[in-house]
Amino acid sequence: MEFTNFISYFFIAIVVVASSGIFLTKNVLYAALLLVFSMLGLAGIYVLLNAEFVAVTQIMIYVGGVLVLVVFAIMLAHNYSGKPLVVENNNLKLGLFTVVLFVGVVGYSISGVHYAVQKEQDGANSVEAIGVQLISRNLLSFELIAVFLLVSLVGAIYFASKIRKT
Amino acid sequence: MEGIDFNIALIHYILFSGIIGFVIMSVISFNKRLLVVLGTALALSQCLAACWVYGFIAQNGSLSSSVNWITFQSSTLSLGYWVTTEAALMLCVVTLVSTLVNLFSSVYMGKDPGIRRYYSYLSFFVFAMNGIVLADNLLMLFVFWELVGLASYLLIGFWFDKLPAAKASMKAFLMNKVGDVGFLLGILIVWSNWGTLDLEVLKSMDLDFNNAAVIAAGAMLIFGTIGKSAQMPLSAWLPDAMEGPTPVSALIHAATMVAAGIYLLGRIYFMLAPEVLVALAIIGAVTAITAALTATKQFDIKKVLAYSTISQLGYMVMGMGVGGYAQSIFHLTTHAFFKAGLFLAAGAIIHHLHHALEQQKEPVDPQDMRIMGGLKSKMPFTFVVFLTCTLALVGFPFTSGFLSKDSIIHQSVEWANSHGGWTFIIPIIGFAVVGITAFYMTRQLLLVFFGEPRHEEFSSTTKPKPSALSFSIPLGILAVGSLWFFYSMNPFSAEKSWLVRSFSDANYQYPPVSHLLTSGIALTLLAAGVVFGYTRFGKAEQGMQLDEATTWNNRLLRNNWFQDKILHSLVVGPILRLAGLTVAVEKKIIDAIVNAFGVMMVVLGKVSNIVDRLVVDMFVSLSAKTIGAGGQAFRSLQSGKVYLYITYAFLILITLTIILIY
Amino acid sequence: MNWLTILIFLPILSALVVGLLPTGAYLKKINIAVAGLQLVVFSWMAIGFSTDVPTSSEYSEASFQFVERANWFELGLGANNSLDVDYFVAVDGISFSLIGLSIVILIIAAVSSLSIQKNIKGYVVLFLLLNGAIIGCFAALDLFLFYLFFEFMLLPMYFLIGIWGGPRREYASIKFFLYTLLGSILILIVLIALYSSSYVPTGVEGVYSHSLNLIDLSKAANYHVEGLLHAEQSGTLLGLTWRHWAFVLVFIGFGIKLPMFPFHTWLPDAHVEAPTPISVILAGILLKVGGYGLIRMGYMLFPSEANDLAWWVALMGVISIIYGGLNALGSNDLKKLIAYSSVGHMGFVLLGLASATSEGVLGATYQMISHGLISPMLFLVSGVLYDRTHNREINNYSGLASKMKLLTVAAVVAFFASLGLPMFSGFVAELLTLLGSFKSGATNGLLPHWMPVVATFGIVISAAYALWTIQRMFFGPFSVKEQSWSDQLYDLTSREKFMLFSLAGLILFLGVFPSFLIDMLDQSVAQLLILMQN
Amino acid sequence: MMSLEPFLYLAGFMFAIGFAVLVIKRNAIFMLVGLELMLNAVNLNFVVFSKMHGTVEGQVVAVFVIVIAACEVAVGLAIILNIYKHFKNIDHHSINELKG
Amino acid sequence: MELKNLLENQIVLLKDFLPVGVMALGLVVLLMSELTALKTRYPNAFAWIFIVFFSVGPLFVEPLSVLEAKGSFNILLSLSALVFGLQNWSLTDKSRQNSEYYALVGSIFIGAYVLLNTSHFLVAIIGLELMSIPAYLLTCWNTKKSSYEAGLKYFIYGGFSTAVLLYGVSWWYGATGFLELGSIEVLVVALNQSSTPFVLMTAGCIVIGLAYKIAAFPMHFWSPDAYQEAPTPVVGLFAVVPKIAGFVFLEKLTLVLMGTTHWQSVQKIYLLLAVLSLLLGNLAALKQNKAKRMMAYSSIAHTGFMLFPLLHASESNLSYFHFYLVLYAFMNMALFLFLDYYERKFDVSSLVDFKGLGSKSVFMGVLLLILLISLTGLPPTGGFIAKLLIFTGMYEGLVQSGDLIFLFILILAGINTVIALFYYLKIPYFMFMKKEAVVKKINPKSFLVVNFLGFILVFLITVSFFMPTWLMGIINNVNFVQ
Repeated sequence: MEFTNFISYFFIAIVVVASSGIFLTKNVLYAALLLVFSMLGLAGIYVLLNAEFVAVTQIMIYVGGVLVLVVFAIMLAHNYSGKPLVVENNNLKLGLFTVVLFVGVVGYSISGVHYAVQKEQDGANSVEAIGVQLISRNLLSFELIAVFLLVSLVGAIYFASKIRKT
Repeated sequence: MEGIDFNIALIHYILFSGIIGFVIMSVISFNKRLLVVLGTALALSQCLAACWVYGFIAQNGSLSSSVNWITFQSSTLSLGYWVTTEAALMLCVVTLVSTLVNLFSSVYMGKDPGIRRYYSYLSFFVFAMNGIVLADNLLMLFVFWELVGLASYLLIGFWFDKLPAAKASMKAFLMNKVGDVGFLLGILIVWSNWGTLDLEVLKSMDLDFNNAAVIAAGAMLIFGTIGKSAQMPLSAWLPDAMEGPTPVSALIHAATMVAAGIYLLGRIYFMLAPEVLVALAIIGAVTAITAALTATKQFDIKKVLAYSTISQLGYMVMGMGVGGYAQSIFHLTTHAFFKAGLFLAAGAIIHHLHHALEQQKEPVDPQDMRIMGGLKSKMPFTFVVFLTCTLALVGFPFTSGFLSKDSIIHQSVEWANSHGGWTFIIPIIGFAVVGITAFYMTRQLLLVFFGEPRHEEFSSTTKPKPSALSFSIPLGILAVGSLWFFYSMNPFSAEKSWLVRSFSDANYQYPPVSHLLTSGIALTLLAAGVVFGYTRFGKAEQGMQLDEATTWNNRLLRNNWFQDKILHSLVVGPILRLAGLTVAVEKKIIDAIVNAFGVMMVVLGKVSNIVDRLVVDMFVSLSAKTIGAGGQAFRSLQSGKVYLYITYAFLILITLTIILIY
Repeated sequence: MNWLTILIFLPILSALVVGLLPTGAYLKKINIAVAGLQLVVFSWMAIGFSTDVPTSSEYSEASFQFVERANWFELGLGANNSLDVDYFVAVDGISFSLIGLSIVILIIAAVSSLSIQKNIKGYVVLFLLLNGAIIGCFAALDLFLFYLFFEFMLLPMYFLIGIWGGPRREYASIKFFLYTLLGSILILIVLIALYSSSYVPTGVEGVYSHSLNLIDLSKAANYHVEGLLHAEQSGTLLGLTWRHWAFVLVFIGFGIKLPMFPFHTWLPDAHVEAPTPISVILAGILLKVGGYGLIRMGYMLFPSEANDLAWWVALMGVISIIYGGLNALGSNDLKKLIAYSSVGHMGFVLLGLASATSEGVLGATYQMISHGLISPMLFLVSGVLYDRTHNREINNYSGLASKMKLLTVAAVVAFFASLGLPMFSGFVAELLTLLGSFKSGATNGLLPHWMPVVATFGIVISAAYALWTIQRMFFGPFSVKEQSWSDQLYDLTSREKFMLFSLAGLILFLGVFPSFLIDMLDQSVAQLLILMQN
Repeated sequence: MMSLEPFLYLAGFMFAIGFAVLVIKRNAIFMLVGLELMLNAVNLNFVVFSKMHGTVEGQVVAVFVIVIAACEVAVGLAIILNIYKHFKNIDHHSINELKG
Repeated sequence: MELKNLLENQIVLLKDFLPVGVMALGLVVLLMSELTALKTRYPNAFAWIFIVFFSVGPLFVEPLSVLEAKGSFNILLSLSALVFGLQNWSLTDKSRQNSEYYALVGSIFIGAYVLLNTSHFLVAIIGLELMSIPAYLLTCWNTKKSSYEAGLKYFIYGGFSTAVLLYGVSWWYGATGFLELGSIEVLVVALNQSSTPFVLMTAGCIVIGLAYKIAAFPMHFWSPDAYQEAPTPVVGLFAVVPKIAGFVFLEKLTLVLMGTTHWQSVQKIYLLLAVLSLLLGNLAALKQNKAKRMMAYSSIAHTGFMLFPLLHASESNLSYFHFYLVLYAFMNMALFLFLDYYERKFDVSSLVDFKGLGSKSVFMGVLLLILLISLTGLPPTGGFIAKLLIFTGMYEGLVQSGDLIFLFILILAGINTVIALFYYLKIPYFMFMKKEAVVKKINPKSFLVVNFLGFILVFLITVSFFMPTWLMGIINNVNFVQ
């Protein structure tokens, strides 16, 4: 079991480094790229927790779709403004204070949580289980997410058309 | 018996004819002649009815009847009559004097445009006065007490377009009101302790005098007298009341209204505890002496008579105080006649001077004695009347005044003997007042009637047209009324007077001390007063300079012991300042405190600003984001920066969870 | 058809009808006609009204007349309890005479509003709504209905002052609305406490319901044991039991309406800015609603608590008398002076109520009616002057008597009635109140003796400012601030004469023959006192 | 079974960092990045708990959250680019015309 | 094969979400109609489609039995959809003539319907998102600089609170293992085992997420800007639809939390939210001079008012809460209907523009006055009954729990009513008491539909004063928690 512990700590390290990197960097592009690394780290963790399907969706949708979109937007935005990519911090002290406070509260309360039953994984392939779940128990949310996708895309496209007419 | 119902009907007539007269005369506008005839006839009929009632009462004792005014569960407040001999006597006096005044003012007020209003007010006054006389309970007494106050307010302020008259009427009513409030408190005490205000019932209860409530009630009730009969603390209004027409002064401020105070004492005499009587004696004496002294320095003919009235009223109150119940009432009756006579005579003089001064360019006050003089030859009849009434006032033998005044002095000497010690001051003051009265009356006689006429206008005119009949009849009757025989056969002994004997408590008997001693002292003092007066005012001009000299006592007495100034600085001034203060308080403080919303919002605005600045600036040196003025309240939170919103929200919620955890 | 319901809904329906009619001066005539019709109905009811209703140990439907009770709605609140509110309208001596007073004042105000020119239709509609709300308020015996009419009066009043008022009308009207609303919020809280802890047995065995009916609430048996307002409820807050707190809230709530000392600051502003007919109604009727409400909700539902706190109620009354008097003495605006005199006079109502003696309470109710006649007359006098010269400063006029004879007569009558001269109704009221409050010191020991004594000083102060005003304005030589006024100061028109002298006649009648009104009040006051004494 | 505690702490940490980025950085796109971080932290939580409870429901939720996040980003960018067109810069901190 | 029967019982479960299907169909039809030239021939085509699919359709499809069971709020949603459709009936503004506008609004209704009727967290979150995303877009609909700014703020705020909500739900799932709110006993047992701070944190996060939707105090910052910038009919939706859905779900959450032992401290969170939003709402509204912004703050105040019954969620308190919610919905629908009418007819945006309008449109002026009186809570209107019931609920809380907090709330609510009167009266004050010399352009078009609709709504509100039983009857027989 030694190996899995090592791997898990490895991935945790990647994610921690990447996300703190995002916080520290001033450049938007670096932030986007660091986000990619943290996403990949997370995908690895998912695999460890044998949630393969989630890992795959994570990589495909998040890394593939969303971040590409973000990078594309950064490029588009900055060439319009001509301003440098660098961005200063603002509201640092108050923000930090709130974050530290939040971490304190969460840390304190996590220790008090009592988990429900701690059952052994039944080994079934998670992809097939998710598939069955999607159709049977969460059929409603499955349909709704479809409507949600439709609406947000319609809206996004409508407003995207507005950008062009400058 | 047939007699009683008839008499009660008569009493109804006497009382209500006044108010009916008031209504008729003020609503229907008669021409002058008809108005005068109607007014006088009405008064005369009342007088005859009163005498008839007196005759009836004299034979078979008191008469009473009452009707329920307000009835509620447990008790009732009623109005009714309790006609005793004093009541009947007073009734006759009031109605007689009002008839004479009505007659007199037909000419005196002849040319005045508001004569209709004048006659209706007179009739209303008689109605109110009769109400007081007939009242059988304290409530009715109080009701008519205030109505008389209203009547005097209207009559003093008759010439309302003259500012001093308006001010005088207000002053009169207010000072009466202060007295009435004391009276009302007395009624409250009586009602709360004995549950009834009916005098006959109260009398039958024979309340014992060492019960605190009785003393308190007595003390409060005499306040009414002090207010109405212008006793010492509240006597400032009577001299100013002279602003009203002279017949009014004659009727109201000499004979009837001011006497109501004494009559009230008579009515509630059975309730007055010894301590209260002593107080009365002192107040009476003090008033008598101060008013008499003031009278010596007055120049206005009516003011002299006004102060003499106050002094005589003080005398009567002193009489009551020393136990001379019957003597005071007797003096009240006689005083009504000769004082009314004096006032009407003064009225005739003023009327005459008024005619003469008509053509004068610059306004001269017809009432000022300094311009008079030598009228003896001009107005002989008025002089005779004036002289007889003065003699009566001074207490010269063979006059009614002698009988009534001396009886009071006897009583006070008698009282002082029985009480001893310091109480001897009262008779001494009594005697002193006799002397001073003699002095100022002779001063007035000399200034007005003797010596050469000082004003060139009079000397030149021919003999004045003979005084109208309507002047001479009243003056004549009043003059005769002030002689002795009308009251008792023997000019020297008062107790044989039919009037004194007819009083309800017949056990009055003449004081044992030698009657002649006190009369002797009184007469000598009288003579001294006359001689002193003659020496001082033999030659009028020299006397007048003496009086006008600005020595301290002249100023003191001319301003009636500075009562007006004291009254203003001690009472009127502070109340007005207090009123000004409350208005200021109202504007600034009360409005601000109670107007909570403005304050709350401003406070909340401030609080939230402080919190806002504290929380934000502590950690972040924000750019010069100015926070709006007080009313900005939470708007400053709404600073438009999204990140601020989120941090605020999150911060507040986290701090809350921490608080809740502990 | 119950006469009371007609009296209430006649104006409201006619308001709706007028709302549809085209605007025009004739609407003001309709306004007077409606009020006249109400007077006819009222006098018809007065004939039928019996003044000797037997008093029983507890209030019951028998102690009221012209009773009309119809079920309005049962609001199911969760499973077991329901709030059942019914349209319960009835009248006893006090409320019947107050309705009579309001109808008279409404007629006078309708006649005096003939001088209104600005958008007449809105004015008449609001006037009629106010009319209906007032009558409803006095007739309602169900707290919900009472509260509905009590609040429904505010809106028309707000607009009537706000649109047709004087220069600072907006401020005055919003201040009036906010003060009275704060008062009514306090009353609402008590109303809720009452019906939540009421536990009235309905016909069906074992089924209880919450009710807001005044008669049920006045009986101690009808309260739920755990409810806060149960007689034996022991829980206290800051030393006072919950029932005492309820009385305090009701007292403050209605104290704001009957302007009591600390909460009276809205009255002078509202009066100074309101147009004459509206300030006649405000002074004549709306102040009485405060007093009436205090009697109904305060003294009828919490009699023993009222006695415990009688000392404070009387204290507030006495302070109002003195404070009102002094302020009147100090103010130089005629309407402000009359407003403060109202604060003073209404202080007597509190003093009388607190004394819990038959004379005292009778004096209080009598004072409400007599003040309801006197102060409108005073306002009409000031209105007559204001209509001519648009100026109310006392010092700007002097010697008006020589120019305006009849106005002077009316003013003298009004001012002397207000200072309590015997022939007028003010005297009877103040006499009874003082007799009662002094006697209460001796009999039930509620009020100390010094309070009526201080109240009598109040009378002297009121005499002072009344006479001083007459002397400054009416007597003395004629001189007016601006010369242009002297020709405008013509004497009373026939309309003004009708208004002033009908009021004067009523004041005189109630002053000389009080028994006519006292017999009517006597029984209901006795019934109230039975509750307060045991 | 390896203990799942560290993952939960990691999720907490990521959430905090996401919040920090959201609040502190002056750029709208940084805000989006912060949001993504926070949502990923939530996903991690869900996956960890679904493993703990042995059911698959947590993972289903995680998938849905990813989809929602994707749509949000799409809509967010649409708005941001429009903002950008009007304000000529992307720094959302200085956009505060709407006051009060 | 078990897949097939799995599918069958799921279909049964889905049956009560059939209306969502109808609405989804509506969306598709709307988007398709964009292609056809329908728009040119009849201008109101989209409004017609919208009404058919979003207000009449769902009701029609819903089986009657289910409707009684939990119908009142669904009916309310359909009613507000109807009002929205009619409000945009004779619309001249070009930008609102396209189908995207109606599609986005339609999806808000879908989201609201889902959130209203579900007690499963995941479905709730998706419903919440379905409501929020279109809301961000609709706020920017006027494509003005300020509306984009408002949209961005709304978006960032919404994203943040969704993330927090999800975080809370994840911990809730962690602790209890269930995402269903249905089985209260199991959840309560699970929650009782965890420590109070944990439950506080979890419940706190979830409540923040929902508080954002109902615009309670800490999470209200977006609403004034969004209300000011979004097109007025949409603002009418913002004030009604998400609030109803958010509150109903919050109520289901409260029913669970009330059972736990930690309820005493969780109640404090509700208390803070309620008191601060009531106080802030009223005080900030005093200083506003834009009509819609003032109404945003007033709706925050009403949110605070509606949170009070949840503090002591006894059975009667909940029926008061529903009564107030339904009445609040009617009042706000009517309010924004009137604001829209005045905006389109007299181009009114700030309070001062109301000057002198009282004489211009007396009918609508009087109706608006009655409505504002009802919002303040004065007797002759339904608002009074609602306020009275909330006060009764507080009083019962005081009696039953003996906790003096309720007395404090009673007094605070009383004072706030008076403050509310102050700013609600500003509009009639300007309308009736001030005279306007010159009125800006008056849109000659007759607004018959809008007037009639306004009259119906105000009539409904006043009738509910005189006959509150009909409204309470419908509410009472609806039991929410399946």
